[in-house]
Amino acid sequence: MMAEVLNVENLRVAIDSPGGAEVVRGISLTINEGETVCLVGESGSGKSVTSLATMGLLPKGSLKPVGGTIRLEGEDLLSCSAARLRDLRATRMSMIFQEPMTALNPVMKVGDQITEVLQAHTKLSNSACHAKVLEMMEQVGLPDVTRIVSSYPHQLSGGQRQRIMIAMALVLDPKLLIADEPTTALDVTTQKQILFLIKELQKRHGTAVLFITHDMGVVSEIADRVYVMNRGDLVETAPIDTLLRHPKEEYTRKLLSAVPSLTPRAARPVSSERTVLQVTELVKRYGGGGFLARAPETLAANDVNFTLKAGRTLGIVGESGSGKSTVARCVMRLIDPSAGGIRIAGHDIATLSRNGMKPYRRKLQMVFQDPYRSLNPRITVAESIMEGPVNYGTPRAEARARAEELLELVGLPASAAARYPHQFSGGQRQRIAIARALAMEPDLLVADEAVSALDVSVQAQVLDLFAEVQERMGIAILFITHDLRVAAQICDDVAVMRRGEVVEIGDTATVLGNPRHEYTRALLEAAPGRHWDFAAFAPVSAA
Amino acid sequence: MADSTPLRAALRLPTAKLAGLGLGFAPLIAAIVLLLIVLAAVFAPYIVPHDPIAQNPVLRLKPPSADFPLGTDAYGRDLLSRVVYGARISLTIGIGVTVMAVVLGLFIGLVSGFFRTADAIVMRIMDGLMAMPSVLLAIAIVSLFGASIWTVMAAITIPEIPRVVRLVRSIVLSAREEPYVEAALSLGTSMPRILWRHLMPNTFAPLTVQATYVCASAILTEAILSFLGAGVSTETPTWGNIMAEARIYFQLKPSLILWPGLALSLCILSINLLGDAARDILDPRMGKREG
Amino acid sequence: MPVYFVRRVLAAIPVMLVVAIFVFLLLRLTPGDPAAIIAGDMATPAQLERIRDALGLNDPLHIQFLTWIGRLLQGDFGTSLISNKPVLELVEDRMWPTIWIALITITLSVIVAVPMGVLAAWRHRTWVDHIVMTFSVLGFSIPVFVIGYLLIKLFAIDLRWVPVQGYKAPSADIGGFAIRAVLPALTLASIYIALIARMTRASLLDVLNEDYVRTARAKGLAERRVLFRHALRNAAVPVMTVIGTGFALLISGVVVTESVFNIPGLGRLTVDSIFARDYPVIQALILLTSGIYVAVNLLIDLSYSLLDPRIRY
Amino acid sequence: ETITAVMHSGLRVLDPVMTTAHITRDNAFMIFDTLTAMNSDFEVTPQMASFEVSDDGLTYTFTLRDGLKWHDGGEVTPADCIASIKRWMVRDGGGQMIADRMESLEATGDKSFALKLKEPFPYTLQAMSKPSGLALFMMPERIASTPADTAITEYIGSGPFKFVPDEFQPGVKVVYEKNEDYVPAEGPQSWFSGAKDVKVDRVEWVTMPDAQTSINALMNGEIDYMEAVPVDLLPLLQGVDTVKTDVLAKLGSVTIGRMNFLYPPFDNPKIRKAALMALSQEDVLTALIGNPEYFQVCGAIFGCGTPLEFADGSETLTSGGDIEGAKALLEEAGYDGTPVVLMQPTDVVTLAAQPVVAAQALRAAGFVVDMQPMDWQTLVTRRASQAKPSEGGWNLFFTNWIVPEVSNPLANIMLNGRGDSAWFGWPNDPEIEGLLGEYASAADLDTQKSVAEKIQAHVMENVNYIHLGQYNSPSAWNAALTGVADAPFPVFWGVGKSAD
Ligand SMILES: Nc1ncnc2c1ncn2[C@@H]1O[C@H](COP(=O)(O)OP(=O)(O)OP(=O)(O)O)[C@@H](O)[C@H]1O
Ligand SMILES: Nc1ncnc2c1ncn2[C@@H]1O[C@H](COP(=O)(O)OP(=O)(O)OP(=O)(O)O)[C@@H](O)[C@H]1O
Ligand SMILES: [Mg+2]
Ligand SMILES: [Mg+2]
Repeated sequence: MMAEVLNVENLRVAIDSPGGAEVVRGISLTINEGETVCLVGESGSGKSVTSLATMGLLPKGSLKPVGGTIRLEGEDLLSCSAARLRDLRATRMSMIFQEPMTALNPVMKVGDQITEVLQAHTKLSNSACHAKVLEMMEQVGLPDVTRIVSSYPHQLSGGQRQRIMIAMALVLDPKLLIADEPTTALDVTTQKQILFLIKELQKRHGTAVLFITHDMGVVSEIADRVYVMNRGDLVETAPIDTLLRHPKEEYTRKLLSAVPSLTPRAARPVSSERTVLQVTELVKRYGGGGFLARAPETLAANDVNFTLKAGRTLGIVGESGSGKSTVARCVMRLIDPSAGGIRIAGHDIATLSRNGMKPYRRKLQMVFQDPYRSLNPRITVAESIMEGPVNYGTPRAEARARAEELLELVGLPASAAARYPHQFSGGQRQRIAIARALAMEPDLLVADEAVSALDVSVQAQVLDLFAEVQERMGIAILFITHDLRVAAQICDDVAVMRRGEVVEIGDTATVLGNPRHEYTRALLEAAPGRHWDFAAFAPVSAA
Repeated sequence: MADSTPLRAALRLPTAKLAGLGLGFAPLIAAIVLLLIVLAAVFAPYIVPHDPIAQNPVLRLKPPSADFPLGTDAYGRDLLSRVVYGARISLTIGIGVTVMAVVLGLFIGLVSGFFRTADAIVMRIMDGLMAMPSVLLAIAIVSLFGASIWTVMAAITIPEIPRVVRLVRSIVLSAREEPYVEAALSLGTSMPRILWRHLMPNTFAPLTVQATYVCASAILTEAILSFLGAGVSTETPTWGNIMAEARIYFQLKPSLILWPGLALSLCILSINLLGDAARDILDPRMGKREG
Repeated sequence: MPVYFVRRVLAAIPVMLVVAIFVFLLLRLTPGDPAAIIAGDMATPAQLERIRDALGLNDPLHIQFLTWIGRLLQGDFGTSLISNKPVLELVEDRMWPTIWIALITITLSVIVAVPMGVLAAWRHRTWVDHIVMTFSVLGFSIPVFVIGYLLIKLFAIDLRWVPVQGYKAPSADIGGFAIRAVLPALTLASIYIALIARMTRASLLDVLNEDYVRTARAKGLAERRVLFRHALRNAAVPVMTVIGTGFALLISGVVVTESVFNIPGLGRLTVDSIFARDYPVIQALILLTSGIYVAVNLLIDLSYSLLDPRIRY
Repeated sequence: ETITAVMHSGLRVLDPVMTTAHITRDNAFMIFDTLTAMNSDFEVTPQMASFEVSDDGLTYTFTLRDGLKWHDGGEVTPADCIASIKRWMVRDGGGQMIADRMESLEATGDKSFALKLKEPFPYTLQAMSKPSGLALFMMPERIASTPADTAITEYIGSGPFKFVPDEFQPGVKVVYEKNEDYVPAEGPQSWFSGAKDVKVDRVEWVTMPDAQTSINALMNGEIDYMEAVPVDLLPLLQGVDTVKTDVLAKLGSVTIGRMNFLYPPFDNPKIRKAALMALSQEDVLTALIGNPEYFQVCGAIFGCGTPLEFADGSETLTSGGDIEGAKALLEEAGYDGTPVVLMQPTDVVTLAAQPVVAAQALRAAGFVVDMQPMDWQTLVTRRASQAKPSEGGWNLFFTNWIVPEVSNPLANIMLNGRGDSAWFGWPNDPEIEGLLGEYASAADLDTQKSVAEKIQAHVMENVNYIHLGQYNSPSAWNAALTGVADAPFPVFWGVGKSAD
């Protein structure tokens, strides 16, 4: 057995107010040198709090440890002084945060941000510092380090920024590296590179890694051992293989079976030949023009063509920035397409004015990505759902009754109608947003990353809801996602986008099961855990 | 992204907000002081010992006595009565200016935030108004229409409007990018209704804070106008003109300036403290601050 | 950058035009007649009329406006109706005292207010925060002239550290200038300090919640470095903005301060001119102060890109 | 040696013919000289010129004394003086009266010139020597030939001080240098007559908008002289041994109220009288001045302490007002409640109190008073308006004069009764015009006095204006100053500064 680097015993963290609830209720975990331990669990289960407690970075005045011990190589972190903690950070323990976009100081050159760590903890000369920084940046695989060292964060891509974070965390060779969802914000290809990098570095330095994620795919690829948390409690711990094959606890089983499979579901029969949406040669350019200033132009969608029939789901997949949302917003006419046609039941709406759009609005509805911002927080749920029908002349009482029905349809009590959005969880809100869209009885529902913000168990519920509704109402769905697993489970057809162009389109089984375009293949390659079928607790059968 | 979301939701509850704020006693004391001042203003006729404008030259500049608890001013008028009555006018000016500036600013700001075409013109005019030194503008306006409390109010309001407009507009500009506004758009909600129902409520919290500044600065500006000789008539006691009239006695009879000054400062201090508290309570980002 | 600069300068033109029209109309609609002040108490109606004619005040409004704008475009601000001096000359004399006092005030305010705001934000919701905020609100709630009088009483009369009033050009006598500038600058700074300290605090509170501050702490940096190196610079943009918009407040405060401390500056010139209805002077002054305001805010906008490399024009 | 003085207001207009503003006149006395001058006994004495009146009273011959030079070095000639007199005559009331009667004004030699009249006008020398209103100053011909409606742009005089144009900041600062070439006239200094002996190198007038600042500056030795100290603030200076205070303008000033004769209610003489009866000089003066040592209840419209001091008809004013009488008279006159539009200047300290006190008294008598605050500039514009009070006109305002401006019936502009061309308020009063004519042609002092008494009685009865009493403003100066002299307004000749 290797040396124990981190030992957390019976840690309890509570909200820092009289009688504040405990958000972490007695968890214990250990990590050994060179080991990667994953901490999983659904959102809000206390993963981040645990890691912050270890770093001594719990937000002052709102959370405080109330029991237990955290030992880093035997030294008790909860009882040591603030100065001592500062000394330990970066030298013995480091942390990488989730959002590479915001975790770096935007007004400081990235090189300086790494140098700072050296200056704070070592007595190296300036030139030695500089050399060391360059060396570290090379180690994390950054290209053209001499340029990047004096760049500002906004001049780097997300993956590059995350590499800077890693360089910063590892420059002093800490014993412990905590990575709190370090790749969630990155697209799959970049994610794959970063995971590989961490693994590499860990091997080289023998670092103990505590890796926090809710992506079981990632877990299956990197973990040695896994801890599962639920609502502040530690549910289960086991080596990765054991956990995936023989989960002991009910909660773990539930979590694993909620992970959608990459294997496309069986094709559904075509129920209707009615074409709801036809997009032809759609082009959207952003920017350009401008008074005296030349705004740079982005070609966000280029020559996009597809048709969608009633009762069918078309998925659009592709990595971040590939133009998926742009297409959706053009279809919804929230933005004006630069060229091309958009036909709704045969009528071209691409150039209609705001007023001209009005009759078509009710046929088109959208569910937005962010469940927290797509509902007006100041308006009751019922009012939100009624808004559309009332706009089109439905009497209020009738609209209200319909709203309650719809709430029940999406699995919420009718009594929820009088409440406000903040009183619901993310999954519930997304269901409300769906109910709102359905209230208009649309022919076409556009869902732009409608489930990406939800954790797997909630995600599964919402996806089921989509399927159910579609079956019942025969709505056509344009489903936008970057998650191939989700696409595989819900779409009849899939279009793959890259840099504004559709590179491959066809039925799901063909596109995902037998990709022809190399980009599609690369995407599938990068999907973490693609060899494991979580729901079946077994590797993907060699099909 | 999903980090601490249940918490953020919890913080939307006003009760939870109040409980967790720990603002100290300051806002409470401020509220009490302000309430007392308002009550004094409302019931002024019943609580003052003398007519605030009745002069008695023989009794000018007398020190405090049983009959004149704070002494008398240069016309032999009772200082206490004047200060209490002054609360009436000063508060009227503060509140009147605030209401006018907020209502007009809100309207103009909403419209120019949402309609690009109106925006360019309206904002140029607002920039122009904002660039002009407000006190000088006020003096000019007061000279133009005569120095009644209405013109003084108008004169103070006009330079405040652009500030409110800018605030409202900036909120509208960012709020109109919110998905729920897009959602309303795709539900076929009309423009005016989107403005009214979805955008305007966003402005309430920051406007409340801004309003307290406007209110405080209106009361102060009135004092400055009086100081410069462009204030309302001495027959209408305001804290500003009481102080302005008393300023030459600053060294000989400081109490003449002390009492109205104290009332004014307490009032503005309270308004400001309440404004700060309002910001802390209403600011939706407070949730983030905790997490 | 140059393109942006040109664009901003061009954008200032309509603003200044709005100001010009507004001021012109306001003045001409205002009762008051420079002829009356020139003629004095014993003037008869006929005398007033003759003076008005001589000053061109009987011309139709649009003619007066066009004449004025036409001359302005040639750089001619006209001559004072009352003292007959060219407006430019008058303004030049009076401009420097105001500019100097304003500069000192801003410097002083920033030096005092920023650390105050940082302290309050860092010790958010502790007694330190409450005290700092209460003091800064106090700066807001006492009329400028009262603060001026108090300072004079204390430092000039009782302690006799500085003169009561007056102004000396720094070029002539730097010591004399400094000693006379202290009190007016302090007086003016009271509002400004309040404004900047509050904005620093608010903006810093936002920034302190940012991920990169957490990152900085995770690096084991000293708290001082986290606050001043990482947080403050990110919080600087709104603070700069408030310094710019607060400039308007400063100009208003200047009017009073110049009276109390007898500084022959622009503020008093403007008030005097308004009371004397010296149209060419008022017009020029308000255009000038508005122009300064616009220019200051333009500079501040440009400074954003120094503070924040993400902002590029 | 420099004397730094804070004057009552800032100097902006420099042409003494353009305005009657006191500060412009004060400035003119520094840089210009006068032909003749008035001494403290109201007597006309030679200054630049000696004079002779022919027995028939028709010819006035002036002979310039030797050594007179303009500041630019030129000699003073009769032509200069004639041009100056002519320019003055266009603007000054007294000057116009002379012009109306003038036969010729011509040089009679290198040093002398003569003014010939068509009919005797005993007031001639008084008018030419009066120190206030529009005083008659001598300028070089090239400057004096500027039309009277156009302001002069060069300030070259022959007076005891030279104006320093480079250091002039309108409204802020005026600087004078000693005129080294000045040859003082003979005789002791008395008011504006006698020797103007300059004892310092430089005089600086600075303006301070805030009286308290001035007082503090004086106590700190930052300034040497303060023309007008608010009486209420005198206690601050008393007991400060580096500062002396005294009333220099012994005659002082009067404060008056003027009604608009064109519109109700004050087109009715009875209602005017009722208003007069309601007012009390003591109340007004107490509110205005405070300390009774510095004001004088005085019923004489020509001023107490002047040769024409009569008190006829002033009983109610001087005895605290007669509210009851006013009420009765108002009723009798059938006052219908027409509001009295009372203009109140808010930015002039010496005029702020009168309207406030008057409003209370008038209300007590039953008047409806609409007091409208405004800045002084709005007031002076509005008082020139003959519109209805409800449409931008007015009914009543107050102002102050120094006593020499009202002490002579012909100089007192408020007595003019020629309707539209009269002073603001525009009384059409043939009766007083008759009396003024009588006064103008009165040959001797006794006749003048008896006519003046009739004028006094008439003004009180007809209420041409309301005389509200007389007051003094104390001045204060550094104890190191010597020779600070009594005069209706400050003069800086004769003033020295002792070394310490
Ligand atoms: N500053 C805070 N004050 C009070 N409660 C907090 C705070 N931060 C987090 N919590 C609460 O602690 C619990 C655990 O939160 P934590 O951030 O550790 O969840 P997580 O497992 O990291 O979730 P996610 O996967 O969404 O990141 C949650 O219920 C959250 O609401
Ligand atoms: N309003 C805009 N102005 C200019 N460029 C834009 C705008 N919106 C998007 N873009 C650019 O257009 C391209 C496509 O963006 P889009 O939002 O459609 O991508 P996406 O596929 O939805 O990505 P993601 O998965 O990150 O949501 C990107 O390069 C983006 O930067
Ligand atoms: Mg987390
Ligand atoms: Mg998108």
